[in-house]
Amino acid sequence: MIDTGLHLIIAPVLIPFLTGALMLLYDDRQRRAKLAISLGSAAALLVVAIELMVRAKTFAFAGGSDTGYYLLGNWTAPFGIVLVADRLSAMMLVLTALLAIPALIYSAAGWHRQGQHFQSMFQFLLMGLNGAFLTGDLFNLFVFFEVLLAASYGLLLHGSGQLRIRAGLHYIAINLAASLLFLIGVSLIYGVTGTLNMAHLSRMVAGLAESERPLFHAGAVFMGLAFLVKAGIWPLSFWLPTTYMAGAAPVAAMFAIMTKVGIYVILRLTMLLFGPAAGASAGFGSDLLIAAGMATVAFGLLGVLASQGLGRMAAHLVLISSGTLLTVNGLVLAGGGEKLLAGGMFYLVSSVVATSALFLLLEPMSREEGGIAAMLALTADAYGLDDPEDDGAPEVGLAIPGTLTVLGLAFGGCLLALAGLPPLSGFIGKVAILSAALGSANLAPGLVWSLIALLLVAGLATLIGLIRIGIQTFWAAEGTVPKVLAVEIAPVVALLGMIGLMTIEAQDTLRYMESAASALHRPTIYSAGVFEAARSEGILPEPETTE
Amino acid sequence: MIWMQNLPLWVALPAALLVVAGSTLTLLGTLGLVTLKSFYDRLHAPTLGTSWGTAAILLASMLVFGWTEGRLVLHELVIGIFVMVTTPVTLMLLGRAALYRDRGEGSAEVPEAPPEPAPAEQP
Amino acid sequence: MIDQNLLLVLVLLPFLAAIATATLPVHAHNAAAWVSGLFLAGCLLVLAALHQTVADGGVLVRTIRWVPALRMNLSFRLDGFTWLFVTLVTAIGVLIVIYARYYLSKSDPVPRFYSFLMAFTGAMIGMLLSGNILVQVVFWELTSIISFLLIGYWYQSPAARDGARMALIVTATGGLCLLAAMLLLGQIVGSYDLDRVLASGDIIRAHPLYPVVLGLFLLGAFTKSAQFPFHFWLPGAMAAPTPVSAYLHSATMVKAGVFLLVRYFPALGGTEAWFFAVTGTGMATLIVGATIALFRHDLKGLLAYSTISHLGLITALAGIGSQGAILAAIFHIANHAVFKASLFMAAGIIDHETGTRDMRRLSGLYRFMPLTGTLAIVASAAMAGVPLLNGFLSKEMFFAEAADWHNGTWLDNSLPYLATFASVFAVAYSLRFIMTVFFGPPPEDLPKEPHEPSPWMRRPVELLVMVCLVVGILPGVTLGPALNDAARAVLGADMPYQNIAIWHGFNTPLIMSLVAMALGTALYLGFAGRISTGPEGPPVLHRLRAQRVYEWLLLRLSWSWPRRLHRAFSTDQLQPQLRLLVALTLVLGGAVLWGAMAPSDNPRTNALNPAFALMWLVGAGCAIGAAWQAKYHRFAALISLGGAGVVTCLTFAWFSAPDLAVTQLLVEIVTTALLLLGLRWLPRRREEIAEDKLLPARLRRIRDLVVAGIGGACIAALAYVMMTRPLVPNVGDWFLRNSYYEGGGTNVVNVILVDFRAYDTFGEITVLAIVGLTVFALLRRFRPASESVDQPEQRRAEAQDGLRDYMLVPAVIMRWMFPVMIVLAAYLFVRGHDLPGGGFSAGVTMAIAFLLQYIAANVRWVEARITVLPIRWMGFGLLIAGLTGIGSWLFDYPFLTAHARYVDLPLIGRIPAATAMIFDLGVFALVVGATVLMLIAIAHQSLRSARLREQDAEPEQKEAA
Amino acid sequence: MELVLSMAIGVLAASGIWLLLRPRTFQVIVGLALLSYAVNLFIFSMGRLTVGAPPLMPKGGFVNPTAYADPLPQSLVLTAIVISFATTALFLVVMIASRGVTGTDHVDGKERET
Amino acid sequence: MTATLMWGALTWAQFALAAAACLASWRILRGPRAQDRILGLDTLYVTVMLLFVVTGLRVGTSFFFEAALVIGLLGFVATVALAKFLIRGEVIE
Amino acid sequence: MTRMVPHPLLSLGLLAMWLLLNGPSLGHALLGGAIALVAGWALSALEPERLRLRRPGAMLRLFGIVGLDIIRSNIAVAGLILTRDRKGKRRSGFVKVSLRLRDPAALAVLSIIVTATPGTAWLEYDPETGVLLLHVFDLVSEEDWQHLIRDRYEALLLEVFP
Ligand code: NA
Ligand code: NA
Repeated sequence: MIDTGLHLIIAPVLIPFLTGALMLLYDDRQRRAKLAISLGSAAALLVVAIELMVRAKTFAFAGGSDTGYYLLGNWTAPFGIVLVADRLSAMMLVLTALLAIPALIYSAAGWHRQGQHFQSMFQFLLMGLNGAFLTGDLFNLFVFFEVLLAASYGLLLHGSGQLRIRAGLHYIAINLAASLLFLIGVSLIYGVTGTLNMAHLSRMVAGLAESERPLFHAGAVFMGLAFLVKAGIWPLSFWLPTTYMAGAAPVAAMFAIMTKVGIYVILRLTMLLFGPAAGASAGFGSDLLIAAGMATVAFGLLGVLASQGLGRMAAHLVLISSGTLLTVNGLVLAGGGEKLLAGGMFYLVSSVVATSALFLLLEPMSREEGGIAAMLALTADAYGLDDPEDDGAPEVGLAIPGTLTVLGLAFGGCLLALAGLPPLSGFIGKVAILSAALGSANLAPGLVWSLIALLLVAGLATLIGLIRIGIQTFWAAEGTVPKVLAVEIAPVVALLGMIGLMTIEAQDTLRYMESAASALHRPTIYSAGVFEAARSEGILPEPETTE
Repeated sequence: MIWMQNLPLWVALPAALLVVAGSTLTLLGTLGLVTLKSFYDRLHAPTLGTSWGTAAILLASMLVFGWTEGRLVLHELVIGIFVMVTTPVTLMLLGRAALYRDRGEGSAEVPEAPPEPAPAEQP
Repeated sequence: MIDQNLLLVLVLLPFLAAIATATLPVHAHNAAAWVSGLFLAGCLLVLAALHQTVADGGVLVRTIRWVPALRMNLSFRLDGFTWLFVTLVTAIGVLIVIYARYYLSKSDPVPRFYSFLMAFTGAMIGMLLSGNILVQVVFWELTSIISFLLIGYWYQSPAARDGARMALIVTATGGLCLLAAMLLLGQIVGSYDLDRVLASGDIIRAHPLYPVVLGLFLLGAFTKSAQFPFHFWLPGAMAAPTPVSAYLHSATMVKAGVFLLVRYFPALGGTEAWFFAVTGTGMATLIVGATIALFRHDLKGLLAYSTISHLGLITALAGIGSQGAILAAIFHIANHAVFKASLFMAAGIIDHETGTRDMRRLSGLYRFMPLTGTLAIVASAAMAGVPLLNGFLSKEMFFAEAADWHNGTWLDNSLPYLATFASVFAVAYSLRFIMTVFFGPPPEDLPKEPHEPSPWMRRPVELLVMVCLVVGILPGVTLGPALNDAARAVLGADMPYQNIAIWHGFNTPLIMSLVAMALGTALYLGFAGRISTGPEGPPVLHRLRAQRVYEWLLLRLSWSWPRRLHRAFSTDQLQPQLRLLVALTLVLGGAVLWGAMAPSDNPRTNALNPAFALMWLVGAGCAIGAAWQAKYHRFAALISLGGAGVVTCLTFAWFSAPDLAVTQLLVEIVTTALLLLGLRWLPRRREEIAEDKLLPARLRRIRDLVVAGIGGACIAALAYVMMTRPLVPNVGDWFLRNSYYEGGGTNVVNVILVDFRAYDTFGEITVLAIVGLTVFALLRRFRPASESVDQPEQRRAEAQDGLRDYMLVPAVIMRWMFPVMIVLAAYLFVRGHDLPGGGFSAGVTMAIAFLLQYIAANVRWVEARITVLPIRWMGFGLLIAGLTGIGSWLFDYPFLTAHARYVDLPLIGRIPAATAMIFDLGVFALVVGATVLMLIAIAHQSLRSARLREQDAEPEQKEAA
Repeated sequence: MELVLSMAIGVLAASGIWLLLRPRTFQVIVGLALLSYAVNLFIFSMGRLTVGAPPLMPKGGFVNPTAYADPLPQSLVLTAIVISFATTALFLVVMIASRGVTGTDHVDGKERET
Repeated sequence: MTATLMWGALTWAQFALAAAACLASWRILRGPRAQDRILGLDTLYVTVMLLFVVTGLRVGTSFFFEAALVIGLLGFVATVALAKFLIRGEVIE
Repeated sequence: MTRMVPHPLLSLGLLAMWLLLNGPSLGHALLGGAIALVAGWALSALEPERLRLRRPGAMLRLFGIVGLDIIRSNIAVAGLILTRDRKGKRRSGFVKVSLRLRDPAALAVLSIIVTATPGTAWLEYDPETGVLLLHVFDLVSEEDWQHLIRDRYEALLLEVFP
């Protein structure tokens, strides 16, 4: 009776939601069971996300479309909230699920026991992320941003301890301020246009009265700033390194995609609202994005070079990746073309997976200097008052042989991918961006040259920085080989496997991204689809409401 | 205000009087809150508003809405009861708090604390 | 087709060998060597099989689709030039494998060594064979990366680590430049296909970007082949095991750069810029390398600088670019590879058998190892360019090219002198090598007693020296055809066959050679003593070492300057970050709105009600009061905040938002309670903090006040402009029209929340749930600051102040309010759909009811009587809301589709029934659970700290007892 | 009324921003609360101001939307109120925890060095 | 006539209550002791509640009722919590 | 019966409240009844003791007296505030009253009466001694106030709450 195909689009939100809610009914000490449930949910998410991706790719959504629409509550746009699953959002969903599984496996090494309700919060984070990727409504975007932020607060503070709490305080304060800004922006846009539906807005932009346009732009700027905070733009990104460093490893691994939600939204909205068809608003904000993006790359590369520890460096790598993507976004808005955008998407996926892997490596790599022991010391203030089973030594597991070799290889893989060195996907992404930028007729050569210089220098800085750490850790360190569990290294290997797969299947991946980029360049099709999405007939008679 | 056009005088007059009386009482109470010199004096001031200030205004409301809706409107009673029952809690605690703090500072204004019961008296 | 596939085999075999060796056990010395050697031998077989095709001038190409979208495909291409080069690489590779088998000690983890070595070979072959210029960069960078691992093989030594890092940074930087160059080339040519690029020389040279491309390209090539001033990494890389040095610095790594110069000559070369840049750099490198080599005391150091110098020679030839020059360049590539590999191996044997490489300690070794000595002497002679050896031939060709007329520039004209000058030093250092190491008095106190190495360690050297001799004597028969094939492959088929003879008559090159030998011998003989006692490097110049400059620069560029800059452009304090956010918002918002924000001509206004204005006098006063007092009088600020909140709530009610008013009020109450619960844990704040009175603090405050003032003014202006604007047609109208007919409720706000936009509410309750969990989790691990563990001052004093049963009477009322509040909650819940109220308000009301009981009594008292399991409430709440939404699937509707209808009940009549109410019930349960959880979790801290106090007190009591 | 309300929003926002930039956690939390009042009123005012016409519909009959206050901003504010309540609570607890582990209520977890 | 009468009465009432709120808030801001401020807030709550009722009368709808009801029943919780904090130094023991 | 309806008076009151709020109808009577029952159970969890009231007549008389007193005091206190404390001649002060009343519920009612009447404020009650400390706005004679509390309110309350 239930047409699963119809409801597939909401599944990425519902699966983690139900899982998270259900786990609240169980005692938090049943951690193995919860881990299994959580993993099951993530696996289901992956299946669903891939199915959505396949549908987007093969035009298998209703009506032979490459985009699926889901009218929540069966209300048509622009009145109800509509979910839109197109190639881009499907890609982000897959990426999220792909990161979640390794992070969860990693957490089995002991992290999930460092605090309460880890698994539920993790699921809610997934829900928030997926919700933000799918929604077609501005205010709903706010709500799901809050879901994912709230979950990220919880996960960041997971395990407690001074470092986390200090970082958490800043993180929360700044994000609260940004959320307020977001609200001002959204409401301003509603006040000017009378709608919250992104497709509706996209239709209206070109025809806005000239007296209204500045207000509309102001709304966009306020919202944009909120997203830019989340994306880690310089100079609004100083919270990011401390926060990402403080998070527990599996959490930090998920944080790798958190900045990208900001990027995703900026990309989505700018392409919808300020694309070529936006009349007087076309290209709005591209200068800002380019300038801010480049400044962020520059800042990130300075940070990478200036970092002493791998954690801080990894966080600055996140900034470089964010900055690059924003620059690309700005350039695309300025007419950079579909290929450039496709290159950017490829880069996005590659850098997210690689940073995630790096964050997972962080802890095993620094184990000799403390690692889990240090983490326990950090949270030792919890001793004495709580259930003893909350804490304690890491779970016994299978220690891997040839630890240093495996760690070294994994680290090397991350390094190659992040520095954009051949042959891994980072290189392909960089080549894709650079060759597209060079090939674009609409971009000022100065911009293109700056982009090339910046990307190459950033790659170099990454190489220098990571090599420094790598040498320190693997070559210069003396003492015993740390004990690393298989559940800790397997996720990293899996993530690197993804990078490898992306490298080998670069053609198909890039093709997919090219069609995604092409779709983003045609917002009219998006909005037409949203408005034409049909209500479900259902099997019940029309409700009788009058008395 | 158009909706009051048809209000008969026998409703409007008492209602108006009640409203004016209630609000004026409340205002007077707060005036006391500002002008009275000691805290314990000021503690009395708001009760003007919570007793007949509230009662008068609620009565007026019952009267007017009772007439316009053509039936007995009593739900303002609930508010009245709530206010009456809950105000003492605040004021008692506040008075007690002031007493306690003043005693703690050794103020001569306030009476001594009741003597501690001898330990033997305790069950 | 078989041939083409063999090409793939050629590239793959070394990589397969790498994988195979990597899986061997740590001490499998023989197996690793055998596997590597056999795989490479396989490569040689393949090369032999392909030779005929290439010799016929054919070009083999095999392409595998990789990323056609980027025009980046795995294309491999074999012609005469690459055949020769690959053969060289592979053949010397085999010898290195054999050599390494005996060179490495038992304790070295050899599988890793062979694995890296094989991978490196594969990368090198891949680079040579790449038919796609981007893929060429891929393999190019791979050689850099793998060489890093090889150089750092003995990573326990700091020198190895530094050397490896330096090599990687320099060559990878060059690689990035090369990448940029290739991308540009691809743009210019329209293809990344090597054949197309090589055929498009005219287009490239005419393109305005040609200088840029050339610059980037040369940076790539020069860094890799250690051209001055990027030469310094090469000596540093000598920390590698000798087999690695022998391989990297003879046939492979450094030759990649010159390979590129020769290969791309048709595309990029032939211009004056090329000549000056390439030949100029080459000559400079030739001279610098040769000069420094003479003064190095380390055997491998001498060889390293000699390598640099020879690479300069080849580069100079590539810069000249005439047919002869290219042929000579290729010839010297091969010759240098052969004699330098043998020399490195010989140096390795000496090191291995004596324990030192310092020429000041080595002496008279000939009597201990005559065979090795002979081999080394022959190889050195080849290096010095002594006739009848292969080095002589290519050097003669170089001299010939140097002496020849090309373009008449000053550089061209000075080439012969420069070449001779450099050669003088080459002769001198070769002599020094031979004389100091093998002749003279017997060595004293060497770490080891010198003797001949195991024969198999010597075999590779013997073979190579044999090649030196054979090629040197019979060049035309041995290497001639292959060389010609190679040169033709580079320059085109129309190039005439050039005979390579050992005797060209008594001509200028020969004179140059003789002069060089004479002067070189004189130089060595004249200064031998002073050189050996002098510093490590040429006089005066040794102070000015490029490596130091590099290290200084690297430290600055990659560490101290970035650190300083990073610190200047970032902060880890919260306040500046928030200030930046506010300021950026104001600046950007201002930039967009400046001059564009006029109030509407016909403003939409409501008549002013003085009461409302008075109320906002209250609100504003409270807001400012809260801001004023939040530092020193938190309690007062909290109360002021409550005042501002209640006026806000009034405003909502005033302007037709009763739901908002109710919700705001309820939240206000809970927030006050929460903040109060938190206040207890904050430190006392003294009014007098001297620092606050200081000027900087004051200035900070003034600045923030200005920012805040501007911010407030801007948002006020924006709000005014928006409020007075005519209302645009909006979706709100649709909600008003359809709320009752479609949503089955008259309270449109509630219908929006539980039906039209229920999905927002669905997310919102999740936020609440998450926050509840977070609060709970965080507080579970909370440990208060030591001063907060104590009872609050008030309670410590309680005994003497007779604060007995102060709650007795209030608590009675508060308890009796519990059921009343439950009824109120039910009331708010039931009517929500039609009138103000709803699940959220009801939930908060319920939570307040619980809160009040906790206030009236204490935690233990309450929890002994009522058990609230907040997390269960939350779980059920979420599940109810979610499952209600999913329930619509059963009827083929999307998630959260509500269904409303009126139901006839016996006795009661028609009552409204909407599934949205069930959803709202979920909201209710969740809100109760989450709010209570937060309140109680904080409240429990007092209990916990009481327990902490008890714990702390216990040891004291024990001590006392 | 519009002028009064916009000035009110301005004062709330200014007080909030001022507090947001202060160094003590409690100041920041009060600032966030004040700011959220300002923002909620701002969102609310996007539906323009209507006196005495809450979006409570008659049961049946013709509905003239212009006669009622815009319900959408109201529902947005409701959601925003709930979310800012939640986040305030969270911030509060982090504030308490921060004070517990760092011993200070400075936002940076350490007193500023002068 | 009656409308004018009611208008006058209600306008006065609104004004008087708003003025009362001003006076109450003066106590909130002025203090001097914490108990004064709480007393001020409590009074402000009641005043606002009455203002709800009066404004409801003036507009002629009963939708202000819920807000007034909530203040009437729950408004004291905030002040009770504040008062208890004064006495005990914490709200929940 | 006591288990099902632990606080019948309260439940009845709550039902009345429900009907006052929602308007009388059968549906609401049923729903309100159910809710009132549940609320009664909730209270019985906190306070198992049932409230016993006697003499509803005395109760009504009390209501009447209190209502009148409140009106009178309202006027009196308002006048005092307006006349600026009778030009400074007003004296306020503390009054101690020894109470016989011990039932907490009765005390609660008394507290409501005292508080609702402007001019008297309930400050402190010592359960050990039964002494109540009042603050009186216009203290003419301490004994008048003690009599007022004891005879006018406490006596009736003792009748209602045995
Ligand atoms: Na509602
Ligand atoms: Na009183």
